[in-house]
Amino acid sequence: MSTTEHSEHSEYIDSETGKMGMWLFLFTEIFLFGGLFIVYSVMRAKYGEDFHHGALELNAFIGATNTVVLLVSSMTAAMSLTAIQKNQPKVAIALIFSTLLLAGVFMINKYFEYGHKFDLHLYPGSEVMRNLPKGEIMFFGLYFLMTGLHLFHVVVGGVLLTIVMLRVKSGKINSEHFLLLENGALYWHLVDLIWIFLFPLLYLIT
Amino acid sequence: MTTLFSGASNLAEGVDRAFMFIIIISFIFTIAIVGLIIYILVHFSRKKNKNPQQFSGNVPLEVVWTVIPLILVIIMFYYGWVGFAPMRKVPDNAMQVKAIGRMWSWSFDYGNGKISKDLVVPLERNVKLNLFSEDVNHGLFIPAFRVKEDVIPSYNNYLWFRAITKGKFDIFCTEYCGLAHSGMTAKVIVVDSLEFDKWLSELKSTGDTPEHPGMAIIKANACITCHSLDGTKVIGPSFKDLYGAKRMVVTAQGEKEVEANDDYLRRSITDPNFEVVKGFNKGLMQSYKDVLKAEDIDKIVDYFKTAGGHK
Amino acid sequence: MENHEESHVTSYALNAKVLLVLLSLTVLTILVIKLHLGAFTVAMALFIASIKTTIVLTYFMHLKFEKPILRVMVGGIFALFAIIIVITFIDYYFR
Amino acid sequence: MNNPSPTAPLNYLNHKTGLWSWMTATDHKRIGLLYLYSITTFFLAAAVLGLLMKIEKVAPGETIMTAQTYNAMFSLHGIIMIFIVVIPGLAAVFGNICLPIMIGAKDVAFPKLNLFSYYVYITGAILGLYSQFANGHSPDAGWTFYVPYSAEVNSNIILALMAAFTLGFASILTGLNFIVTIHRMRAPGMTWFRMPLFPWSLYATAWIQLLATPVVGITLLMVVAERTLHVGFFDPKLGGDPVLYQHLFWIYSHPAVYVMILPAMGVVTEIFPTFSQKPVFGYLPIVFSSLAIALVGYFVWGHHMYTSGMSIESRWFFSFLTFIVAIPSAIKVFNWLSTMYGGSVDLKPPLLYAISFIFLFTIGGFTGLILGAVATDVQVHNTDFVVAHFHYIIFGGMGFGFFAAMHYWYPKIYGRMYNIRWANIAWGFLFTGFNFLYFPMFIMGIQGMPRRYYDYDPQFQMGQTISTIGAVILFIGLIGMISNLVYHVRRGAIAPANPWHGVTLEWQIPSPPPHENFDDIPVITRGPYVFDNPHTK
Ligand code: HEA
Ligand code: HEA
Ligand code: HEC
Ligand code: CUA
Ligand SMILES: [Cu+2]
Repeated sequence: MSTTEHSEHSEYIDSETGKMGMWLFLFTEIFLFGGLFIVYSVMRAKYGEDFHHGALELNAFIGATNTVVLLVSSMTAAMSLTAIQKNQPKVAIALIFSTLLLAGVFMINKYFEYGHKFDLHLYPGSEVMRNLPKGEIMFFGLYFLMTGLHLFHVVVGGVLLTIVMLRVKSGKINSEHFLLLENGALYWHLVDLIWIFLFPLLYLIT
Repeated sequence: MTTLFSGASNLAEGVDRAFMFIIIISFIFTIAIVGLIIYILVHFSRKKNKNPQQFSGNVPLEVVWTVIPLILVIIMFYYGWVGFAPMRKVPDNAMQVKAIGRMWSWSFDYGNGKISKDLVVPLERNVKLNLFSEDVNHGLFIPAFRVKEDVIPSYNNYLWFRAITKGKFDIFCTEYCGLAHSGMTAKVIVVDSLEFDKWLSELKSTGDTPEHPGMAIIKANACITCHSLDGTKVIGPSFKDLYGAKRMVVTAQGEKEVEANDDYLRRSITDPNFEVVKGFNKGLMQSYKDVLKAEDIDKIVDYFKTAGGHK
Repeated sequence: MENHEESHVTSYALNAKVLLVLLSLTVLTILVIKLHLGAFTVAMALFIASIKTTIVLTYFMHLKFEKPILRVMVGGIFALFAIIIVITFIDYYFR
Repeated sequence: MNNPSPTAPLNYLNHKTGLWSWMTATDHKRIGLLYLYSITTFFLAAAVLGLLMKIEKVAPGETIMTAQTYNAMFSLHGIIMIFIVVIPGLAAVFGNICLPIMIGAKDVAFPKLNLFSYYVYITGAILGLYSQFANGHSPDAGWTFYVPYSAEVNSNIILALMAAFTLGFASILTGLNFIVTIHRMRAPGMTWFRMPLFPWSLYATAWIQLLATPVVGITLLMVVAERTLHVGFFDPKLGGDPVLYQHLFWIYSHPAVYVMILPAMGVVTEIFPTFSQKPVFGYLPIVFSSLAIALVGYFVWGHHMYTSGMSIESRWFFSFLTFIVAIPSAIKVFNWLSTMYGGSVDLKPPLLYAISFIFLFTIGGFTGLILGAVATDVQVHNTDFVVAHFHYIIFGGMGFGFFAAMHYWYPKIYGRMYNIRWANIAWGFLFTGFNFLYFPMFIMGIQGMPRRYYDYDPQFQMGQTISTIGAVILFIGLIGMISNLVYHVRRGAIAPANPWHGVTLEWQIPSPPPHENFDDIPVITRGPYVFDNPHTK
């Protein structure tokens, strides 16, 4: 018994425990976005037509590209776990790095997407936006809040994965102790999961 | 005085029956529980009972005290529902009155521009109130009638009743709506039919004068949270007789006197903390520069001008 | 409480296959939308999104290889969320 | 507390000393104490506001404050009491101190996260206070922040919202920590159904904290967005839906009321067996009723909105489920009574508070049923009746539960004993004052006295005055209770390790507990409430 006890107070948290903590945190995140989805669905029921018009303004191509980007990055994140488990730290680093690159691509796409909206003076609080039909104000309000919050998660995930990458490099994360990598990847998959819903709901309304 | 069982509308009976049922059951249980506690404290006190029994459960008992309360609460639900259901079924012949709530007063619109501060209704006639809010949430509550429904902007809430007792009853606002929430009261006056018809025909029509567009904007932005229209000092100075008035204002340079002309008023809205009216606090009013469009501000200033300025 | 529980290793190939499936489902979503199935569209889009979610959860997030308790939790919270939405709509739908 | 008697063996209080060692403590017991001191401070501040409100209402018209002050006061009172005091309350204080010990662990699963959430909590609490004194005027939208008022009024609502958001985050992290702790850290042999019932109630609570809090978090953020960016999710002027706000708010805040009461239920479930020297009656029913309350509690939020213009279908749906959720509470009450029945009952202060808990909670619960029935709620919604309901159930339930816990675990925490006579007298004042304070509000509520009213009709004069007198009596009682506890932290008689002859794990270790609780992790071989040789001297 005392050996297990020892490990709990050592530098590494028991991986099963750490993972469960992460999952619970993800549940919280799901309900955080859940609140937004409730608002979305109610408002969509109320302003179906306006939402459609709003969605036409969005660039479905960028949306689709970003979907692909995130899916691929999700795979590289998953693979990095495989790599570390197989004790191939170099491969793992490369895979995490590509995940980060893809995150970068995602953000650049978002930059252009938001930038375009700003060029049209279409951003929360702008004159243009305030003069739209109410349903469209709502749509763009939700669009900015949901994608903005998602973007925030992408950034956090990116920071987390960067830390993970550095730790793999320094050997702190290795084939024995890879809890942080596992958790980082889990977080990243959540970011992907949420986008899986955001994409059709925001960009593809008919 | 509105006591528990003096309902003055047709809906009171159903509500009061639900009250009675739940209260009686609650009393029985509370007394039984208190009785049992006292019994335990007396009979099983450590002084008397040195040998605690060691049983730790009894399934039939658990079932009993799950099922009996279950049955009781379902009956409670039933009474609650039966008392409530009629409140939502408005008879077709109900007389319609529009009840308007705003910060912090009620008015009752009988149609044709006839607006009253108190709600006068005929005895034994069905009345439907269509609830309309001009600003934030309010709640229209007539305790004696056992009716209440929130008055929420953009929602077409309603309630109805048939008064069965003549008299004067309170109307309260029951949804928190700001500073004078507790002052947002009025009366229902129940009179007999003839008297009511006479009252209605004598009620002066305020005419259908459309509201000044500036006033609409003032209401829409809840300026009247802080500025009264009738001269009372609230958080900010009253709008009454504002245009053209002389003002002592405090600026960064010191105090000076200004006249409330177009420019000053416009500045007061876009940059309220630049010149602060003496006797009021700086920083309370935010700048409305980014909130209101320029033409809206013009309309407000125009309202001040037309609403009768300083005499 | 074993400390060094054998954790499952997902092969690279499986990860790649999963990605392919996800990508084709994305294409499918876009196709469905372009087909203009009317009221059906949203339902279909959400249905496909749920399938994708399940796949990500099972393979990328390793739920398939985790303890059952975790699967129960994940299932539970999605169910809970669904019920909350449904209850909210008891209000909006009947209004 | 950093000043133990010189002979005392090393324990968690004195193994390290100095302010810094407390501020950086990851020991769950120390964090629990940090919470205890912070929460007590905030409780007293908000309680004084409550007293001031009552004094204002002793007579109609302006008595000691203006309407604006009153409105800001009940808002701050509500915000502090709900978000800063009772929601973290028992779980953060006694959950932290006792949970790991009771399941035979050395600490919670993530000690550093635990400390972190304490600081998040403090940040939120300070933000809440700051909103009062920052530029501009104090928030005055009530603790419910109903839109459109909260979206339009020109007071420091944003700060208050951010405070609530931050506090919610702390609450989530605590919940997360506890769930993992319970899943992963139980001592060998402690199966789920050998776990004491206080941890069980914390487990149910933690799930609510974890899953309901984010919903209100995002909702409050949306109100912030509404105020700063003018995108109206809820404000009808911008196309939003004010009732949707209420849905989202109560989706969290109804389950949150069970966050308040479940741990208190857990506490009294520990106290009854100990002071009767008799196993708890109906272990499994109590466990499952906690879980049922947590689960069904998610589906009844609409009972706060019967008059908001919801569809008729949802009104009866919510009413029905509200009644169903009362059943598990009923089961618990009956099981507690049966636990005492046949025991050897020792009426010490903890039991006194636990019994008052039953009484006050029952009254609060039954009036909850009146609120749950649609017809009667139409009459009493947003009146003093509701205020009385939740003070009975929160203050009488969670509050008295907290006092019970305080008197129960006090000797364990400090290794000292308070004065029992003194405690009993203070209880007398508290209990009497309490009923005088809140009972008249039921009657006034039924008669139509609305809540959040600064002023009132002379017809309510009598009830209001009695109520104010009650508040003063209660005030005396509170001072008495607290001074007893504070005074004896250093001066009380040294307490034995197990003064009440309890059988759960925390009583098997020294008082105060050593730094890592157990020298050797215990191996559990039987259920938690086995009294082999009852101590009934
Ligand atoms: C700790 C907090 C707590 C708890 C546990 C409860 C418990 C309950 N509450 Fe309460 N409630 C609040 C805190 C709490 N409440 C607060 C803060 C508000 C106001 C919010 C605001 O607007 O500011 C509120 C408001 C509130 C309302 C809305 C009122 C309104 O605004 O119109 C309703 C309506 O249904 C309600 C119902 C109930 C019910 C049915 C229970 C039940 O769970 C009670 C169950 C208990 C019992 C029934 C008693 C014990 C049982 C027995 C002794 C056995 C015998 C039983 C039977 C025969 C049934 N509560
Ligand atoms: C834990 C929850 C809790 C507790 C314990 C209390 C305790 C009290 N509350 Fe509170 N109350 C709420 C939660 C709580 N309240 C909530 C959530 C609301 C709703 C807010 C809203 O509408 O948004 C509310 C609203 C509320 C109102 C309604 C306002 C209105 O609608 O108009 C009133 C009015 O009387 C009131 C009074 C009191 C009083 C007199 C106490 C007393 O019991 C307090 C007893 C304490 C004392 C009498 C003082 C003790 C002080 C000391 C011992 C320290 C002294 C020392 C120094 C100063 C150094 N409360
Ligand atoms: C939070 C409260 C608040 C709100 C809301 C508010 N004001 Fe004010 N207002 C004040 C205060 C306080 C002053 C006095 C101090 C000052 O001049 O800045 C003031 C001053 C003014 C003045 C100068 C009055 C005079 O007597 O010289 C005008 C005009 C004015 N406000 C217009 C408005 C308009 C229009 C709105 C809404 C679009 C509005 N206010 C909303 C608080 C408010
Ligand atoms: Cu209007 Cu309160
Ligand atoms: Cu509730």
